[in-house]
Amino acid sequence: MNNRDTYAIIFFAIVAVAFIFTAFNAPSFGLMDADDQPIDRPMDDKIIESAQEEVGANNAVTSVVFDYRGFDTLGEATVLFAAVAGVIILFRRLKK
Amino acid sequence: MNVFFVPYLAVAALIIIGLYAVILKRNLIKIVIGITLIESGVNLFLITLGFRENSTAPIYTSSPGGIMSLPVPQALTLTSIVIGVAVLALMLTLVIHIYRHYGTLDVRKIKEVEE
Amino acid sequence: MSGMSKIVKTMSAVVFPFIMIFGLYVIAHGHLTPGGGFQGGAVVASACVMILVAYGSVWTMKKIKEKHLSIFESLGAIGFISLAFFGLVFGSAFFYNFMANTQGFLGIFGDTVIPASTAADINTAGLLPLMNFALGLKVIAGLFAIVLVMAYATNKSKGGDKK
Amino acid sequence: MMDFLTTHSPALIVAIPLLGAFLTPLIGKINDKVRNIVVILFVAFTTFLIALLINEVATNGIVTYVFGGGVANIGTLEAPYAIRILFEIDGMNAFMALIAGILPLAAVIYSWGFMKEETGQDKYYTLILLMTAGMLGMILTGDLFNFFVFLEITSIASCALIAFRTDNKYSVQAGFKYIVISAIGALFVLFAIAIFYGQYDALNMAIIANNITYGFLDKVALVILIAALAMKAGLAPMHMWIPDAYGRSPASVTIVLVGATLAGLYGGLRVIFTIYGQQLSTVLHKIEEIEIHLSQILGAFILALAVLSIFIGVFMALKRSDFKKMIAYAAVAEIGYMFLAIGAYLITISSEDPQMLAAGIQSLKGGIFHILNDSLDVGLLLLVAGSVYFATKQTSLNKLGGLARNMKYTTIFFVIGLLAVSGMPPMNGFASKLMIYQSTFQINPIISIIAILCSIMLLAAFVKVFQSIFLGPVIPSLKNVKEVPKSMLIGMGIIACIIIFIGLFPNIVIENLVTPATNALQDTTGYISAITGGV
Repeated sequence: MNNRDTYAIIFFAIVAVAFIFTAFNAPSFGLMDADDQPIDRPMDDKIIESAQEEVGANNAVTSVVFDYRGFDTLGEATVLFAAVAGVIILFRRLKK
Repeated sequence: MNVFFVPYLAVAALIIIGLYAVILKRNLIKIVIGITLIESGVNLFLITLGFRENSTAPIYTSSPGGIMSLPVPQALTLTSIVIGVAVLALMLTLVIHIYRHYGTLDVRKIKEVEE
Repeated sequence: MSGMSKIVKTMSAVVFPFIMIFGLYVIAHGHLTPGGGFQGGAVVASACVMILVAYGSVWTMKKIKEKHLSIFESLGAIGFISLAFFGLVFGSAFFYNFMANTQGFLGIFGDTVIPASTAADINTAGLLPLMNFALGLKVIAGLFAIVLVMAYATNKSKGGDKK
Repeated sequence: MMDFLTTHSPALIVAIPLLGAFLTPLIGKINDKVRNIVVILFVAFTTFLIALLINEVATNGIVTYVFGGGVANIGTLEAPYAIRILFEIDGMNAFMALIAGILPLAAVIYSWGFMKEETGQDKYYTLILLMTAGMLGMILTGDLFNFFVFLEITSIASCALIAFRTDNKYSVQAGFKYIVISAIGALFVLFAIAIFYGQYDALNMAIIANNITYGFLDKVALVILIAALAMKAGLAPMHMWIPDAYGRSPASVTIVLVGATLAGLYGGLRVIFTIYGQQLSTVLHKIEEIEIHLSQILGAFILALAVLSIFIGVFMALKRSDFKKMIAYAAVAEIGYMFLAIGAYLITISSEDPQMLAAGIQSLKGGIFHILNDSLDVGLLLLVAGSVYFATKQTSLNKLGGLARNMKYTTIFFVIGLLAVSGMPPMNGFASKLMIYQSTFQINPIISIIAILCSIMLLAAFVKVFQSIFLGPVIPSLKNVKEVPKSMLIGMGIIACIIIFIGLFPNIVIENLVTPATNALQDTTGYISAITGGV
């Protein structure tokens, strides 16, 4: 047990307590108010309401993934592309 | 007393266990596992935020009707999972290389020589 | 690793087409049922990885090189970004879904959906199924390439692992 | 055609490098030369589009671009919300995009000669283009989750390139360190985004900034975001990855990595000044009559870490005997100067003394100007270090000497970079550092004096390097060293020309780029109302 370990444990303990404390203050789970009515979520409700009409897809998640947030999906595909390129470049032959 | 925070405690537990592995473990593979645990925690947090009581999946095909859970967190989690796979692949590649160079996965034996 | 026993090889060869078909089904119906390009692609890629585990990485590398997988991946990615560019050319913005709800455009995936209908009509959603196919191709090739390269590089029998 | 390009430039700036990255593996099958030319054309076209965008922002104010078409704000003026991903470009974004346009252009031209002997060039160029796209996406986006996705693209692509020389165990180690730190950082950014989403059901920065109430969870999110993004920007004490990553990666990668680091810094600025912009004047504590605002606490915190960064950077740079690592520590010190200016501005923001307010704004201007100057100065020095490595296969100061005789142009570029990085006239570093010194002197003379002294010590460190590498007797083993290929000289020349241009005419840059960026950063309501539609 050296100095570095002690600092690490203290840092870890502070972060752990902070996370548990945050968990107790998190937004209400289940999104239901006191009268058992769904809490209003304007962005998501709008998507559920208009996804079929606007995009024509029955699956609202797919219409979010490929239409409303399609640019994120392009980024996500790019991340995978970068990872494949990275893995191949790191296992390449070093001599020509 | 309401029990609405219980799912979030699971999130906090996953993240804390992951951080424990990253900060205090000495084995590179365990550090990698720790990062994937943090990632699972964050994904669980995202998907928990999208849950509505008594709701169905936001898919209209043969839907029984009623309220639907939120679609955006599901899409975000999907993106985050794929990103996690990419990061994991790259981390394991580097671990393989470190093992080839040093013959060990112990952080203490892998010391950078300062020049 | 020169592959596993004969039983494993035979069984994985038998199961392979079924997993493949299931994965392709998930890709094709991404806009109607749970699933999509990523999920279906992951299913098909795992079928390929099963073959890789059963037959060994050296055998698999003889059949298909990571170079070829990389080309397939590039093609999938180019297909995806081209569909986004088409939105720019034929529509008003990048990623504009110009094919949805338009019977006119070649009639592909252009059916109009009545709001709140629960019937599954595959000929809907415009660009979404096409994007699913492009991404599916990309994910299959990408994931399989990652596992193939890592398996081949750590293969002890060919002396790849120096240490 | 021009109109089409200008209207769609926000999307094209990210999409063109991405398309280039996807095409490179296919073109690489034809011919190496064709591939290099195509890559350079792709990056040059992106830089051209950035110029168009900057012009558009300068003439018409904030530009918004909605992916998938439609209007930005779906809701009403009172309860705005946005569904689709938005790019929102104000003066600050345009300014950062300029940096992210210049550095990759120099890098790909430089790579032509620098990477000639290496294998795996197809994937190398793919990853450089992906880094460029990721960086530009981080800078231009107006959507927090989109920011996270581009953050990951940048860190994955740069991690693979940092470990490019896999036969060197230190570069593999540097790559692993970088991916662990950036993966954890990015995950915590995502955690903070999830907190915002859970509270406000929004992912758009302007909408979140409009709705934010600064409750308990927002405080948690602020701490997490600042810690994670300061880690990405390399502020002490989270700077450990910078010396490794900068020191062990190929020089042409490092220069793009400088841009990626600064994109992290930009993210931090966006979080402080836009998302929490309306909350900066919140009174946190009240000790008798003195009110302590959020901005003052943040400012003091950033100021302390900035001074620490400058100290660590300068002293470690003096101690190191490895050329590239030394520059990396100098880069840490330079990042410290930027944060120093930002911290000084935050402290004065709630002051009632007009003189202090003016000093604060001057300081912010100096800090933002220094972002541009630092990227160019450190970039040029790193490219020179790469050239020295290319010619001699050495980076240790003890094994080098007398290179000025055989490498004249490289020596000239090094002198330019040396004077610029240590803030000597007539280079660009002087212009921005003078602004920082003057304004911080009004706020707190001690900090200003520390900053000046550290800058002088940085000069001393680099003069030592200059003497031991380029002057002195020629070491026998280095007798046959040749000047580096033309493409590398062009790459360094581009940056050197811009440095001298800014050094000679700093006012042109300050008026046309830095002042709009400063104004945009201060104008939180302007950023929000560009989306919500209010005035």
